[in-house]
Amino acid sequence: MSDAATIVSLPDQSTARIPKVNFLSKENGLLSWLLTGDHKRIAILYLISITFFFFIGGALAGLIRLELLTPQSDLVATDTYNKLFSMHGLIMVFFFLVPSVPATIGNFCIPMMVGAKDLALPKINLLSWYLYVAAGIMMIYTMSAGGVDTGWTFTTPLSTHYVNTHVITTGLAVFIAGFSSIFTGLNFIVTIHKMRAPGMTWFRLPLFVWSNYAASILMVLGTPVLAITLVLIVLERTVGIGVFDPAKGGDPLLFQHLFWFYSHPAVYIMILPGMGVISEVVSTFSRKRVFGYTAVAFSSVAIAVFGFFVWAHHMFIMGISNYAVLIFSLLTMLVAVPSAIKIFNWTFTLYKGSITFETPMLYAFGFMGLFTIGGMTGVFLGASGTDIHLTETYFIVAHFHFVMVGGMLMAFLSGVHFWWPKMTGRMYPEKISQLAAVVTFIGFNLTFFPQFILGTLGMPRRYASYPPEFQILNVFSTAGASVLGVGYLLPVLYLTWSLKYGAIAGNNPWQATGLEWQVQSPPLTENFPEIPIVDHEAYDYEWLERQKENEVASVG
Amino acid sequence: MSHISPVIWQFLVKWMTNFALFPPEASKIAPQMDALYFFMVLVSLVGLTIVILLITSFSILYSKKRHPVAVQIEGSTLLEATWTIIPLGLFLVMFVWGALLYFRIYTPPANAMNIYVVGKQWMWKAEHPGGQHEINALHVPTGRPIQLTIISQDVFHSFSIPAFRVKREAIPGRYTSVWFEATTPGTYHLFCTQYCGTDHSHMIGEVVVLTPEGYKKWLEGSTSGASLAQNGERLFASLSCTACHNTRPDARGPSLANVYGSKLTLSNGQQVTADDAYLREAILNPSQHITQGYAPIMPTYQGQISEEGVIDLVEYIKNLDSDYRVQQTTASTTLLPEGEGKTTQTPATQGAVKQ
Amino acid sequence: MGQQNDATNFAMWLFLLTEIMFFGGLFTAYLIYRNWYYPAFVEASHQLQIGWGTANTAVLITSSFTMAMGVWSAEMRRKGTLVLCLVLTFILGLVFLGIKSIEYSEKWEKHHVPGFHYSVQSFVNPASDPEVYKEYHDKPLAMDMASKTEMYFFLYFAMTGMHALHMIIGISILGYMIFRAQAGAYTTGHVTFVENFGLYWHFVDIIWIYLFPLLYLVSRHQ
Amino acid sequence: MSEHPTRPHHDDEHHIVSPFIYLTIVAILLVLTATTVAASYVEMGVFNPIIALAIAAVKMMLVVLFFMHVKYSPKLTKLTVGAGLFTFLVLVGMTLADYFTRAWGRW
Repeated sequence: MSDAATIVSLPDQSTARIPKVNFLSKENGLLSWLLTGDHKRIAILYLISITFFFFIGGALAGLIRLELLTPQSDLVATDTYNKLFSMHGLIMVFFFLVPSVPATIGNFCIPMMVGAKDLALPKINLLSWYLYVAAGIMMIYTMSAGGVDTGWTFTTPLSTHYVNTHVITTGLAVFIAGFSSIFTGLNFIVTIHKMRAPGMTWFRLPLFVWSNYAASILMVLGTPVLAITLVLIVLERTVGIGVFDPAKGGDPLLFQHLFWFYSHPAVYIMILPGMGVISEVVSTFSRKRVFGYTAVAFSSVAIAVFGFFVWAHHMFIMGISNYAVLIFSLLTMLVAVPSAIKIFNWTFTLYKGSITFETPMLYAFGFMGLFTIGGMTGVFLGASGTDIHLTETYFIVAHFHFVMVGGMLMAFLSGVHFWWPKMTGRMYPEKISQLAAVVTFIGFNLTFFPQFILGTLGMPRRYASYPPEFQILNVFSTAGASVLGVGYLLPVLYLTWSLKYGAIAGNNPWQATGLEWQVQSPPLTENFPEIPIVDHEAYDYEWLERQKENEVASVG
Repeated sequence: MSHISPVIWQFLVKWMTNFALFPPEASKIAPQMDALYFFMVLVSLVGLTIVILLITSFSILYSKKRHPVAVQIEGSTLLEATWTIIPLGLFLVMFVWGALLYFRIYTPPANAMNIYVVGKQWMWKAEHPGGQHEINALHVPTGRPIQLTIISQDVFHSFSIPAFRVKREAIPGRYTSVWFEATTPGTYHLFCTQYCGTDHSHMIGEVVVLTPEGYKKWLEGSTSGASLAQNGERLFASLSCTACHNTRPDARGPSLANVYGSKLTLSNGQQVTADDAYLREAILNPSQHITQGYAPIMPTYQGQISEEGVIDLVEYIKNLDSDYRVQQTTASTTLLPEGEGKTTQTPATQGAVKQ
Repeated sequence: MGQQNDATNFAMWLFLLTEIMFFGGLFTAYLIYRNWYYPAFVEASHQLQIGWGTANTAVLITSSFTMAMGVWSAEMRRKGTLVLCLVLTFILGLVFLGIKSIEYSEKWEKHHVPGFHYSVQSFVNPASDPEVYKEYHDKPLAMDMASKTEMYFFLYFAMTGMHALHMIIGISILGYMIFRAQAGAYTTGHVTFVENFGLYWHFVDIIWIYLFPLLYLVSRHQ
Repeated sequence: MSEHPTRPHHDDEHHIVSPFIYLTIVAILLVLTATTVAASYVEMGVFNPIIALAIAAVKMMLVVLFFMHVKYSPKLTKLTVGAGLFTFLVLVGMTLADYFTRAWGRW
């Protein structure tokens, strides 16, 4: 990839300066960060905290893979292994994936994208971060006090009556983290409804805003159901309330219903913002409006709405009624369609574009390939017949890692690389970051593809030891995990390096069209010197060209 | 293992000899499941290939070098419709196909032989009708539909036999069932696939598929002396069930002869079929299962009988095909016929008997 | 300013949506078990005194009215009326909690608090509970059904407890508001806070409007 | 405020509900409370819970429309309330659908 085939337009480095006044330099000192109402600073706080939890979760994953190198449980005892995967799941789901894109990139970009000076409720935004931190501290306390081994699904009656680990503190930690995500979602919805700049109509919004809007609806309506479920679990453990206890006439399947009513939409909370990132990135680097803007926008909303109707597909083999199986299986098939629509629309955005292959784009390509596999294997599990054989095996592990890691994490990294120049005002080294993207992709496939075969062969999930004939594929998987680990460490290193030594990025290094790219990098605390008046559609590259010409003309 | 090369060599040999993409097909349903599975794999591969081909060719054709100025295209309703309708159609095919398979797997045929499975932390206990007990193992004959009636004593477990492509959750307090017909003799894996606590990964066992002769031999070799129904009979007597469930005209409870499989009318007007799950519930939560015309006087046996005991009772009641047997119950020692091919379709005359 | 008011008002509504879903889980559980264990629910509900329940409903509805009047006075910039309305709402809220605590302590005395020495005596042998018995003449429940009354009380305490918790939070905020209102904070055109609190208060009222028939009026004619 | 009753470009404009309406509503609510208590003493079979819930729904609508001003609020607020009720019904309805159809057994 020679320089000719790239659109990065950095200012002349000898004269370029980071703007003196920006949101980072406005005030100094720890307190100015801890008491800030600025959505950009809160986004940075979130970015640091979720990266911290990502690496804790990642370290746990590393231990899991090491343990599975051999068929016996020899590295750790089985109960330690159970804690490892439980904590891995809890941390990755509630402390990384759910807040990942919305709370960092969404927090940073959404107000700028809609042309506002901040989110509608800055204090609530800060509160949301504090709730997250409080929940995180409880989680760390739980870990250091001995951990929890219920699995992230808290299956009753195991979690209520049969384990004696720290279920209560974990439950409360997740409860609090849930409210953190409710407040983020609530803030986004209000901002998108009420804070759009003049001229910014709904169909001029970037698709990133649409998908975050859809995810926010799920957060606001889904998370409280998880909250009450966790409250009931905590009450069952403390005062012996028996709503889920079969010995007292309760029904443990009711727990499954309530838990999955949140936790299935939760996967859309996790993936939808990622899809938004991909829309932005694919459009920018093919210099073309997203193919079928309205279709992509409405497919996000469709996923959010249908997302509420499919939860019981997690319970097909648990003895729910046949009729429910039919309905939920059918609706699951329907919810798969909008995802397919999105994939094809992104692909056709490339058609007749002018494509370059910067790091965010490479991650986006990775997303499109891996998410296609992840989505299709979801259909295997949504069809009630094949679900019987494949559920609760490594097939399902591979499936959701393809969607969550191959999809969401790729999108998150794509987004971080895409908006990094805007957040910090500096570029990272291009070649090494491209290498990191490729390493991640290879490592990912090596880690998780063998797990599809393992699952089809019948290897159950959450096993500390397994029959020896599964070893070879597990060895591949563990080998892949180490490659993947390198792929994730690299960005931390060069992104940190770039904070001081990176090239000055200028306002709009990618020549992107979003409003956030039309202001200085890093932006002012109030984002825009004056509220912009929007007179063009989203992804209008011709408008951008005209803007540049005007600038040249006025400067000349 | 100080040398690395023999390890790798061993691995390669192992891999080459054991490599498989799917488990052995050892039941009648397995090839049907695999047909759908491979159809889905095919569709996925085609879809993935299309996406990858499109991305690659567009990336080459429209890279900035070759195609410096992008052509702005709004979209295309025709294309949108294409990639909405084609996936939708394929998904609907998979839905219908999958649902058919689902109902086949979870609808046991009437002539299936019933084996009870009780899951507990962390072992599987299987009980054959003849009273043979096994732990973490299941012996079954080929060529005969076998229904598993599964329950858990404590937490959720899941009974999974990958080679048969069947799996069913074991739930505390409720019977679930699944059936299969084994086709190929051999030894296969039996897993608990629902996470159930510390030794979840040790809750595994073997499914041994035998020829019908081999199974007969195995049954004879591992008999514990009394069939489930006989154990149930003993329990029935010792819990004084006969005090009410007898055939005397002034009996306080309905006669249980031929009750299994019949349609009952309950005191609240509800119509139910007396299946295994119903019988279990009626023993443990009797007041919700009072046959019409009887007073709700039966005490609950919740906490007094183990799950195995309930199974014995259920099996006993299932095999009660005449009032005569009930009258003999207290003194009976004779073996009941093995539960095969029983016909209990005749509706019982319960309820109407007593006014 | 208008935009900001509008935004916080919308945010309040969204927050109430999460509250609806929060109670949604409990209502789902209630409906399922009521269907499964109807006889137990009927007899257990006879343990609740309909007088207290009705009185509490009236108290809460009236407090909703005084709250609505409070919002009105804030809008009309009548400080005196606003403080009066808020104080009335505050008192009515306390009356509600007072009645609730009388009811709770009754349950405690009769060993009807699940998880704490729960006793099924009143349901296995209704005559042992003469006060309730003379009114409803409940038939004795079989042991297995009688034990399910505990499920009713689980839900009763979970639902009314969660509701009472919301009341306590509301009353604390009301206390703060009374002071601020006396200082004249809400009668200068800044009515958003009062208005949003009003929404919260009415929402808590609505929850009770459903809890009352579901818990107290399962069946009073049997 | 009250000087400009409606201004179309600003849908946030407060419609101040008169105390008389509040008084009427609270009276209706109290009457409905009495009605629902009385209705529970009458044997109506399956209609008992239906009537109780219907009365509760009416009371809720009155509170939402008048006390919470939804009747005078912009479309967005109405939509929000609708979305909440809808999702609530999805949760309750679809969960109960499973429970009720379980009793129908196999086909």
